[in-house]
Amino acid sequence: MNQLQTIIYAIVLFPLLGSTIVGLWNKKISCRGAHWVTTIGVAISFVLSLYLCYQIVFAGVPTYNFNAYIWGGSGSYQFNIGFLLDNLSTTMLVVVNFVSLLVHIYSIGYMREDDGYQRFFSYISLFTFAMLMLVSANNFLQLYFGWEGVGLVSYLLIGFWFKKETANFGSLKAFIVNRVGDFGFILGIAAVFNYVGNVDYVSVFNIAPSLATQTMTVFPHTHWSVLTVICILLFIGAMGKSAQMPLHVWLPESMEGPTPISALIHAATMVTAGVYMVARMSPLYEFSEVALSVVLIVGATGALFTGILAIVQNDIKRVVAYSTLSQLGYMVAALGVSAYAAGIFHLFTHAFFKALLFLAAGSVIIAMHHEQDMRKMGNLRKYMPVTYVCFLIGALALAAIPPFAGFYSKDAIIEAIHHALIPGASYAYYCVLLGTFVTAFYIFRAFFLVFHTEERMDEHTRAGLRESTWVVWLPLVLLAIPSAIAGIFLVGTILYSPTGGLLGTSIFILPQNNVLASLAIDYHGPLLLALDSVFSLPCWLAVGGIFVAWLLYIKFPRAPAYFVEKFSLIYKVLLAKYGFDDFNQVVFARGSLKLAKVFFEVGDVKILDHDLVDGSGRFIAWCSANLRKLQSGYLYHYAFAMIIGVLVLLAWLLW
Amino acid sequence: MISLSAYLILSAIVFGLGLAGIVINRKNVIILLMCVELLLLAVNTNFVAFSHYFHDIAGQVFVFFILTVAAAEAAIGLAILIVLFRGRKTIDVDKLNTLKG
Amino acid sequence: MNLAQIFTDLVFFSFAAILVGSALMTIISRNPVRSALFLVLAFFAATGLWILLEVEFLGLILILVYVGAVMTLFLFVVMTLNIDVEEQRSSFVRYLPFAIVIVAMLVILMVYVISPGHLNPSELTTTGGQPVNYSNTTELGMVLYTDYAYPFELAGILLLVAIIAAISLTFHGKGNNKTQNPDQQILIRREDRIRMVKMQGDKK
Amino acid sequence: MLNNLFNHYILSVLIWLPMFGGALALASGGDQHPNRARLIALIVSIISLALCVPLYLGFDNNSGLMQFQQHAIWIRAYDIHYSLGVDGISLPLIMLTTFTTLLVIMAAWHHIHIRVSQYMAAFLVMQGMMVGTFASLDSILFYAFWEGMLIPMYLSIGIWGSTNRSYASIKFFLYTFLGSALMLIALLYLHEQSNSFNISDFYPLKLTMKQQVWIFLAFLLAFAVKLPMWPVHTWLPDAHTEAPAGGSVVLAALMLKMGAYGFLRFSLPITPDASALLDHLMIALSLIAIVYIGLVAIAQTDMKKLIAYSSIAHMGFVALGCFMVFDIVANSHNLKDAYMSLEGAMVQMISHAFSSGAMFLGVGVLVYRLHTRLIKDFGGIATSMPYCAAFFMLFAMSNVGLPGTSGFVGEFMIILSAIQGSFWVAVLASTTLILSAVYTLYMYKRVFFGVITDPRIAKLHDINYMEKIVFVLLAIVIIFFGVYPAPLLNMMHATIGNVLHWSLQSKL
Repeated sequence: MNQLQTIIYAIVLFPLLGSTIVGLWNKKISCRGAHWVTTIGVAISFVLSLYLCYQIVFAGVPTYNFNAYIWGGSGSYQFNIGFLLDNLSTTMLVVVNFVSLLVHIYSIGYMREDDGYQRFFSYISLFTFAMLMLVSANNFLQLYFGWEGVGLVSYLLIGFWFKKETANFGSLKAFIVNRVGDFGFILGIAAVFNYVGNVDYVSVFNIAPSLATQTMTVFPHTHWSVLTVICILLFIGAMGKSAQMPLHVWLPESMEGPTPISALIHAATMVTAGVYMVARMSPLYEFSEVALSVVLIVGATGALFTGILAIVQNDIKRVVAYSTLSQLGYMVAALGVSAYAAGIFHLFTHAFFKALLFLAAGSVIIAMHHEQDMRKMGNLRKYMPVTYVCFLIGALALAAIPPFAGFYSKDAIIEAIHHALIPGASYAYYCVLLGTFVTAFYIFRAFFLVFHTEERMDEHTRAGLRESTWVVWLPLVLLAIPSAIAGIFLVGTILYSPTGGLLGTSIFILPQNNVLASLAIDYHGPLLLALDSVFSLPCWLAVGGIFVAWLLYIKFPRAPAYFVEKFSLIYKVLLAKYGFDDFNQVVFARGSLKLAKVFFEVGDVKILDHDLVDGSGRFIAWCSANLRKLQSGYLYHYAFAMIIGVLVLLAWLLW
Repeated sequence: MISLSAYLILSAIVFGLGLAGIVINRKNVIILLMCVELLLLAVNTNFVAFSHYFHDIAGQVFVFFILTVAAAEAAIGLAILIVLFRGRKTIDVDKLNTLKG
Repeated sequence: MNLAQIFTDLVFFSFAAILVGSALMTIISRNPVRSALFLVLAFFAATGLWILLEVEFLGLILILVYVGAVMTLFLFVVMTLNIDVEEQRSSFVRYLPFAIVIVAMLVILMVYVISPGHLNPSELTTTGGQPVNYSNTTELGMVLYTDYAYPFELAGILLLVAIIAAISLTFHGKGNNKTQNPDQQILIRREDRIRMVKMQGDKK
Repeated sequence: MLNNLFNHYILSVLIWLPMFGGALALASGGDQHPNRARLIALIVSIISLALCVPLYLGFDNNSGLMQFQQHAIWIRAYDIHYSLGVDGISLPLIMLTTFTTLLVIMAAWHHIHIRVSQYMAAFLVMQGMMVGTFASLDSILFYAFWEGMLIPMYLSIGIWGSTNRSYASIKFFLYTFLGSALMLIALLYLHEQSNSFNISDFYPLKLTMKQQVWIFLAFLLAFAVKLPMWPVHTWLPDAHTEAPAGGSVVLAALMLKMGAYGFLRFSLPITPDASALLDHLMIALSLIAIVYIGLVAIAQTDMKKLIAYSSIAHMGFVALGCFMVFDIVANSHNLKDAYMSLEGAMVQMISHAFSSGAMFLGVGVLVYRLHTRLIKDFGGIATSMPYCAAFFMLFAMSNVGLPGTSGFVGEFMIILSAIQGSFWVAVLASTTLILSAVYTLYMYKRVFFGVITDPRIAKLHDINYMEKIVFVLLAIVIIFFGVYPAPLLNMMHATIGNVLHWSLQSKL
């Protein structure tokens, strides 16, 4: 076992260990013990992943791919558990561990008064473990393990306050919608396996080019490219996990969980698993233009339309949640135009600023005694200066104002889509372009409503308002720094490095699809890029969004109500989230329940059980009830029957 | 010379009468038993007739054993009848349907 | 047709008529005692027919066993049971057509069997009687104690079993007899028999 | 010498020791001394489980032949032998049987108060019978054990069951008996053809297509009822619901496996051509079980019924795995590709035993405390019984097929195999991902989550030490086989190869 092997084992197992210890002995271990054990576990993991990342990315250690053990085998097939340590996975390890560590620290303060304190820390450590397994996998099996593992913990954490009916509903919905995605995902894995005979990345990627020309028959008399089918099926999984339309419905609901969870799982890490997966599978997606188109259109649609929904939300966490949906749309759209690096870059920056926004929102929520409605806030900057500044940084980053982190990644995405040639790119371009305006508008709407304007909270709450403790604001500050500056430092190496940069060779792009390369020609350093953008459309749209938000909520506070009245139909559609929830509820939830009832009551209970099974019993009973009448008990009847018998026998013999 | 057929027809008639007795009798088990004796008599007559005309003594041996069995049957049948009467105060065939299904 | 033959025919037909007639009376008479007596008559007629067939031993056995033992037993039981004669035969007419049809069918079928078209017994038989010095009893005895010795023993056992069964069925058990129980008698105490009663008149 | 003796008689000991133990438990007296019976049962089942260790260690994974064989003449006149042996299919099932019985006995420790000795005896006898079924090499011996185990199960439902027990027990008995009667006929017919009752002598037998189809159908009815397959599954919800917790566990964990074991041991190798002919029928029935029954499970209001329906859906996967092989080989022309389908079916059998058994025990824990099985009577259990809720969550997740639990392994292997046969079969089979999540977690949500509405629930005590041991054991195996199923798979490679060899060879 060499050093890298030991390190990766330690990275994934320390969080698991912490989780197990706290989970199994949660009664014995004190609150203090619980957060120390898990936080130290994740901290070790974080430090080691930094080291690993340094080794692989900067120290020039070659990509390391190894199998830990044979999971199982059958016939000519073999499944392994193994790790692939390359630039992409190690950087992801760092991001995951970083956010996770901060969330651990933050939760010490946030969850202080909760009954399930130990349980909570056990869960988030377990989540970290599953997420690390996901990103470090070298095969689909382990990927799927991590994939479902994060889904499980997400389910558990959304339903963390299991006495709350909405939380239970949200968690169930999240798990089931994710399972719909996984349904596609496992079929994708099965399809990969069917054509490759293996689920290891390396062998799959080696065979991928040859699969591009093969066709399969999904519906009779149609010939689909194998790779397209595989990629779309896998993407369905990503749609579930990364909350792409129409499988996005679970993410807003998932805000029922504690806020750190929203930051860790539903903004920074788990929901980006889909993006990571597609980037990881770039050697497959590159060969299927259809699949890329699908990815692009789904992503771009989500980027715009879920963003619009954020405008009408009043719950601070929901605003951020819809913003997550929208940003995920950006990432996915980037993948669709083969700008994987841009997608991943946005994933990183988004992880920072969105975690920041969530944690800041959480900080506000604690201060407001778990009040999440923005209409009851206002002018909080007076009470919570640190949170205020951090939220502002996050909002600026989200709105893609140069030179904050979000700007570099989002700008790259928009430009990449602008330059892309694949079908659907022009539609996608308008979506993402409009999206920038919408993004800036809704986040600054929230910002103004919370931190500016007059104070709308009640007296009791106002009396308790103060800045959160250091365990809460420290992570905010630590996240605010990368949210502000990560873009400047990373943009060159991730996006425009001629040698592959931070992501190295992890990502495979066909030369004709490589839009980022064409963008790289115009790239002359991060600051120049920021300056240039002052003259670009996206930037103006973003600033315009902020300006409109200022106009509507600070300058003319009565204007929003006027617009609501004026466009009440649109407002209603938006409030109803385009009707996705109602549709799902009516058609899928209630429909399947009704179908199930019909199947059970008519199919099983009535036809099979009552008519056929009990029916056969009743038939026998009926027969015997009739036959027993022959058994009259009278001697002469029997004698008579005998005589008849003799007669018949005689007649038959004589015939 | 009386033919074998004459005997066979005769015993057929007696057998039929015995059967008819069982069918028309609904009141008295004793008469049923008597009818059974009639049936046996008819059968025995058949045996005897065949034995005579075929010169085969085995037929008579059969009759001998049938008589034995008939005697035993009558004894036990009547004993059962007495027990029955003791228990139910009747030997009316119409009322003896305890074994009704 | 010689005289002997006519005589034989006469004997056969008269006995046959008696047999059929008495059998008929057995099943239709209202009184079981009369039925039994008619059955006895039927047995006598059958005996006559059997003797006509040179089966003297069995014929006599029929009389001895049936008339002497079985039918006596029947009569005995009929009288013991004291059945109300009057209420009988009410359902008789109802089932009569039924019985007639059945009997007719059966008889027709049987006669049909022995009709010349099918199984013509006359063709199969060796006519003519036995030799002059023929002894039915001897012949029967010869086979019964040699070839059929084992069934014969079994028949004996069967009869024994029948006797035991009949007795044990009709046996009333101990409850009815009037025997004394000495140990109960000597265990008697004074208190069981005498009760001292204080009368009002004793006061004085 | 000792080793030799051991090798010959270990299976007999595994069969008769529990039966003897059962007799001993019966003789230990009535309910005045329930602990005697409990202790006897516990010791006997621990010894049985311990005996499986040398059995496992002595088993040669590389040989597909029957091992630990024992032969004796049973009924000379009819050439019926008492022959026992294990191979890679039966060994895991035998170990599963002893393991499950131990759990059942421990779970009954505090839950059963009436006729304790008889309860223990019933389950010990059942264990012996089931081990006998799995270890029989002679078809009549197999049949005798097969039918024999119905009796203690019938009694356990009929005596310790809940309100509607007599209906359920009779339904169970008649249903299974109907199927097995036809199996007996098929076995006798095969004896007629081969002049032997030895199962392995049936394999090389040449049979015409017509003969094969009839034999296949006769076997099918027996095994389909046991498995159970749609539409002959309706006995199962009733039997499971009415049976005591232990009875449900044994039913779900072991008896259902008999059906699939029959497919592997009889249907496939004896009538390969008929199986290949009718495989689409079987696949269709399996898919109905997965999709239709999965939906039916959602509508359940009774926890045990829900788990029972989920069992049917999971066993649909087993049947699917068994009968996908023909399509797979037809598509790939490589016998090696079919291994995974059958092994997936085997793994699914084992893992289903763990997850459904565990869930039944979990429900048993709740039913014992609240005397109701209806989902609506519960709510908020997680507050008063956190440990129970945690374990149940793990078991539910195994039922849902979460990777890392044993429930995932079989489903994964079968879906991966199914797509090699047909894309759409795989699609339909994969719906279980959604359906199982819906019915299991929907139930979990209603039972464990939410606020406590019933004051009785607020006063509940969490699981006691005995229940905890049972749950911990189950949790360990569920996670172990989820993370590392290789030992289980290695055990059966050679035997599955054997089965495939016979199943893919025409006998016409």
